[in-house]
Amino acid sequence: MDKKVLIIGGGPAGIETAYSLALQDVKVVMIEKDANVCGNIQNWEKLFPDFKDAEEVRKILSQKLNHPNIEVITNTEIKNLYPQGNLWFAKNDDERIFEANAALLATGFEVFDAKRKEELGYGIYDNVITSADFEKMYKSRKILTAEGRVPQRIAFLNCVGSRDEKVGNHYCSRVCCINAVKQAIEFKELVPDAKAYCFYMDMRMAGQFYEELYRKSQEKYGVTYIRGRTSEAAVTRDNRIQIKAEDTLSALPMKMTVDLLVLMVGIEASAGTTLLSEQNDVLGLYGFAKPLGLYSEDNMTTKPGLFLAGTCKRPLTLPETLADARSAATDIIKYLKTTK
Amino acid sequence: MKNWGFKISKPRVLDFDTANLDAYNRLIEKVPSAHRCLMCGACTATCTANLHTTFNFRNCHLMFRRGQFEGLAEELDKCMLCGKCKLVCPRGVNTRAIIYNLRIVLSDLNYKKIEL
Amino acid sequence: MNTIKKHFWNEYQKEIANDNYYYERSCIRQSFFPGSETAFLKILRDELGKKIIDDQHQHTCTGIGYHSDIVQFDTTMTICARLFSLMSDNELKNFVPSCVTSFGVFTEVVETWNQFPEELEKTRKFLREATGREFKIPENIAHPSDIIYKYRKELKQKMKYQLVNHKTGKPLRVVEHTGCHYGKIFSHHAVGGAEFPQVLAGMIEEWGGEVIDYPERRHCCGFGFRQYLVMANRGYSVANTKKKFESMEEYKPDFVLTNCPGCTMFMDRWQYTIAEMEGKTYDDNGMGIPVLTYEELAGLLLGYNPWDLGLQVHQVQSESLLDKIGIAYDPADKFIGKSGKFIGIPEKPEILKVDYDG
Amino acid sequence: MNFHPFILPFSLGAIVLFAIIIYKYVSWIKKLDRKQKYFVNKNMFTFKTIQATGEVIREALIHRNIYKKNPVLGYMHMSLAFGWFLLIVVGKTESSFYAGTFFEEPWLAIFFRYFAREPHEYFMATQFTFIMDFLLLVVLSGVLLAIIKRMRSKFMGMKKATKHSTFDRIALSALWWIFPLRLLAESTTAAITGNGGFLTGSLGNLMSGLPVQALELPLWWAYSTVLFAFFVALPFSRYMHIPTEVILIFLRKWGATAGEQYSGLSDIQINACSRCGICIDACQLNFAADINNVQSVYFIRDTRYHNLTDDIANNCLLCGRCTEACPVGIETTLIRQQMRNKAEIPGKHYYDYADVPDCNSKPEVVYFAGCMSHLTPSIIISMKKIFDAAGVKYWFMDEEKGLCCGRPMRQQGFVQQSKDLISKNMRMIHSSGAKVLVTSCPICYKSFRDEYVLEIPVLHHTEYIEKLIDSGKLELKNSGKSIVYHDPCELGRGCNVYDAPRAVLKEIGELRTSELEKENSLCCGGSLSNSVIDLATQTKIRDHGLEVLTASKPDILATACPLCKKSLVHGNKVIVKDIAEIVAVNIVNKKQPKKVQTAKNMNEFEVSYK
Repeated sequence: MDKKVLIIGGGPAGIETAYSLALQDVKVVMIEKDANVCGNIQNWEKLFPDFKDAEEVRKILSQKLNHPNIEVITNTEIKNLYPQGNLWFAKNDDERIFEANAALLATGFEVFDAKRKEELGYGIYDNVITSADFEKMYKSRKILTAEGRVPQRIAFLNCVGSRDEKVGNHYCSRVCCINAVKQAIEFKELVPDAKAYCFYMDMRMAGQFYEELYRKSQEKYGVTYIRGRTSEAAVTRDNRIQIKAEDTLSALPMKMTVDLLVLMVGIEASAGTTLLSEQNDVLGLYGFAKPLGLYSEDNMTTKPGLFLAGTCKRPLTLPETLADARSAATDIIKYLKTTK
Repeated sequence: MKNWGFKISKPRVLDFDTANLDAYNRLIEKVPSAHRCLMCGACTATCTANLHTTFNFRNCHLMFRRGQFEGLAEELDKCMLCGKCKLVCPRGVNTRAIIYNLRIVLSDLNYKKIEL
Repeated sequence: MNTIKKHFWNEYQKEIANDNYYYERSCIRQSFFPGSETAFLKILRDELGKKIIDDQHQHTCTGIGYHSDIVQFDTTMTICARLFSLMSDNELKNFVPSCVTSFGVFTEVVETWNQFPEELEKTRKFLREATGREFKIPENIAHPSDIIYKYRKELKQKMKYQLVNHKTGKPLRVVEHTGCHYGKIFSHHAVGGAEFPQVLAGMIEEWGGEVIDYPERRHCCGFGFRQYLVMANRGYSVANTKKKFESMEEYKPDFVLTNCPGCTMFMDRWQYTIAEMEGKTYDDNGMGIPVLTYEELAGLLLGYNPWDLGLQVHQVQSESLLDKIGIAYDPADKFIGKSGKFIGIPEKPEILKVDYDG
Repeated sequence: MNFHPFILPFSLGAIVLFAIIIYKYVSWIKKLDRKQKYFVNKNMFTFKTIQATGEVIREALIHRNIYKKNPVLGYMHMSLAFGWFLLIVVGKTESSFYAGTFFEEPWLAIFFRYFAREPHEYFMATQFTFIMDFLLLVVLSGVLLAIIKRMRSKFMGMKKATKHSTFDRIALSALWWIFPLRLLAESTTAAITGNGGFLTGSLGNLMSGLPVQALELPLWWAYSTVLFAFFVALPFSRYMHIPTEVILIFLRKWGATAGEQYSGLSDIQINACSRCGICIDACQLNFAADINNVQSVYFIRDTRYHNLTDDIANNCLLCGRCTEACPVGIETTLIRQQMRNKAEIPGKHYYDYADVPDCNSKPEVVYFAGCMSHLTPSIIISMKKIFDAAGVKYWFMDEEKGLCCGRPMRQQGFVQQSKDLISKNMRMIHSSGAKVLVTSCPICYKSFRDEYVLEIPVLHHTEYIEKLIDSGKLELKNSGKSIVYHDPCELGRGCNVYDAPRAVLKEIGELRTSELEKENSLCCGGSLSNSVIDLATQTKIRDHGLEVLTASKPDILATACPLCKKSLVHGNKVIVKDIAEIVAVNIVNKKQPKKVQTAKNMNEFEVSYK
């Protein structure tokens, strides 16, 4: 097919769509703002719920980009995306213009900036980290406090930046609960004698094997789950973190001093997602892009030729993102075939 | 009155058929956001009064919602209305207004005698 | 009762011996409801023409002590064994314990021996060492209510009255309460099992009444052994009775029918306690709901004199019920004993209303 | 005797009016609380009374304050009030000259032209006629403006005009008719008798074609009747503010202020409200959240007519913008606090559970972070850094076991609870023996200043930091960042601290101004005092405020209140920092060893506060 598609964002969604399109003889230009492709999973070491090496997934995804129909342009951040006639144009800061028959937003998500929840002390206390920081630490298989000690007690706080009207995010980020279970297990494998606690509002274990992993974390690893939202963290004399929550099931306020506090940061729309959606009138709630419909039109937008894939629409897990990307490819091909 | 040496034990069951569940509607009229509470306990966790005594706002709210008023007014007296709880609520519930209005509704319900 | 329930309880049937019973009396019934056991013997012998031995050598089964954690099970088994040996002395095989607690204890003991033969041997040894006696395990253990249930149709033929309001012609509304130890320990030893005990319901329905199915029907009467016996727990005991009565109140039962000494006792007497403590009764007239044993009921319908059946020693007076059924009685005879002497009038309660002036 | 029955309605109305006013004056003064009475007695026979008289002339007659805020509105008020006042004074003088005695019939001045039918030869008759006509013209111009204002309030530069009650309508309609009727009545008489001036005489000439003989009496009757209607409606309408404002000005000059309980002064203040509606325009609930039935004017009206609802009493941010804007100077927020929640139990100790620690060390400074600051730990950490850098020995009073300052309870109307907390906190503060109390929370600060009886001065941390800079204990570097400062309500309007935070910010960055500053600054929306509005409304108020504050696109939005910080941060629009935080990262390390403060230094410190 003599058609070209512009894919903005070189994360899993972008790569998977690009490859699916390339297989159908569509020319693809994939533009990534960073130096490397693969997006957020670059920061992840292992994936839930099967502890697969993220590296493996990255390798598979990167290889897909070797397809001759795919052109990858990195270090280029698109600031302007607009249609003209039947064509789509994208511009970066240097006024470099890309042109194609259709465009796909695969601009993905950013993790919530935990500094906005000041009461939890991220960026203020040394021993408060985010789930993303944990993942980086885990690459070296060393989870240590700022002082270099092995934590004897660690707490994971769920719903940081998700389900929180105060920061304007009413939605559930879907991935943090199971991620906390995964990280708690990883930690317990490294430090079997330590205590791991997980504070939750609801444990949402809706994916396949999630419930099993949750159960395993309790049964095999002795992770303790406490139903209560932590609302305050303070530092102690020895630089540990004292957190306050209510153990709602015993209806008692509680406090706990931990060596390391991990904030399970939620998913937020990336700046690029919000910017480009707004330019094209497809901005939905919370800065995410808005698909045409929830069912068969989930990859389309009100703009003909503009498609969406992955977490630029809403929080999704990695398998969901990849499936969504392939479904976007189908819609794009259908569009390319019916338009001149 | 005879001294029986014992009293009929109060049932500990939450009886939704006989409990006064309507009083909660009066609170909702004043503070519609109370509906949104998901009982996460963040309010109780941050409570200033909890530095000195056990005061569980979430549980007070829940007990009121369930029509269990006994001892509630005395419990609510522990609150200093400082409003920290309102700031940490993830559901944007006006916790402070709940306490303030609970005091009024409870005193209307005669669970608290006003001595003057 | 709907068909599903009916189908369900029919799975729970038990074998009830036809004749030649050994009667084991209850410890407490003879003082609390003295007419009941006599009436039972009379019904069996006179109305049904059965043989039943009322042995003067018998004794407790230890039930109250056992369920209050005072008597050990080994002791209980040995004492029950002695009762069985008494039965054997009379060359009988069908054991009939008057009390539901005893029924539970005997069933449990026999079941234990079936499951653990070494326990049986141990018990034989204990009994032998203590008394030099030997015993046989009864072939059939049936509660007297089982026997009345079995012959409910035959008795109906002889009855003068029916469980019908003789003025309106409508069936009387009856709460039945089977003792917990009748069916809840071994449901296959109960007619209708634990969930749908049919033993009393069957009598009521056969004799013209209507059984009330209310939410707390299966709830304990409140006795609970140590719950009542230890005063610190007594509030809990009465609270359970209160719960039951609160639940049945709106059905406006005409009376309560029971088969267990404790249940009869507590459902009757706690009504007085609740009335005196809280000023509350569960009928419309402030007199309480009469509580009858199945023997008393059978006797009444057969036309026995209510005062011979001992209804005057109940806390809740039953004249209103007698009037409903249309049973003739002489109020003047109420407190005249069997010997013809005046037996005295009980003290009048402050709140619960009664027919007499004490 | 100059008499005609048409003077009767006027005379009756005047008698009723004066009787009611005197009755009200007496009952209000009786109801003043002890403190207010003390000030009245103390200052009644001082120079302050003369000052107050001057103010009465400036405010009640000339309406200088309204004039300053809105010249057209000011002129309208002045022409009506001062014009009418002069009409009475000059008219009385004229009628006295005419009658030849000061004790002529009291109504003569009012209906003078009717009775003085022939062009009499009294002292300066022509001049008087001219002046009276001129004054009438001035008043009529005011009436015209008032009518235009009612029809089109935007014309007067006001976005919202107050909605009126029945008495208001009667009084208002009467007021509109008084002077046109007087003009017509005098003109008809002038047409008949020729006693008119340049206005009435000219109009009389124009009317010569009409049956003036038949019109004359009905017009005088109508004039008298509308006067009656106005006088009788006045005490029950918003025009009661005219006689009440006078007494309020005197009381205020004598030093009386609204206390914690509703008193005679509160009565006077709510009666002094003219319902001009300026407070509606000042209210953020109105212009940022479109709630326009709860503002002070409605609150005061409902309080006055005893139909105040909880929803109105509680639906207020207590930001104080309306108090600042009120031309009459009514203490709107304080009265609102007085009217909130009456269900309290005097004499009960609510917080007996509180096990407050005494101070064991001997600090120079007591630091009270405040409840909210515990949710902004960065402020606390910054303050600790600042204390350490300045070498100040401090005691962090509410680090472990703090109590609320008591102000939130007070704002909600629970005075007794508030007092209980105050006494406990005071004990703690005094146990330290420190020389100064520093707090990070403006709400606490306001409480410490106004409701506590402290033996030591209290400073907000911005003021304290300024002192540290001035005394050379703290050296800061300029970060070069552009900063806009948001005035917290309680610190700015509440405590008049506007300059210290700005002085500090000038040291560490480029301070930019925003459209609404200082007295006019906006509430961040995070106010605790409003227990009615929900988060969505607060968000609207916050977002509107952020819009104004970040118009100049500063690097940092600075504030000095944990609550404001929390509220503004959640807007996620700009970097929001407390001043303490910005200061803490810009401290120049002097590398001097921490030295213990000498007594001499402390004394200097003390002097500079007092």
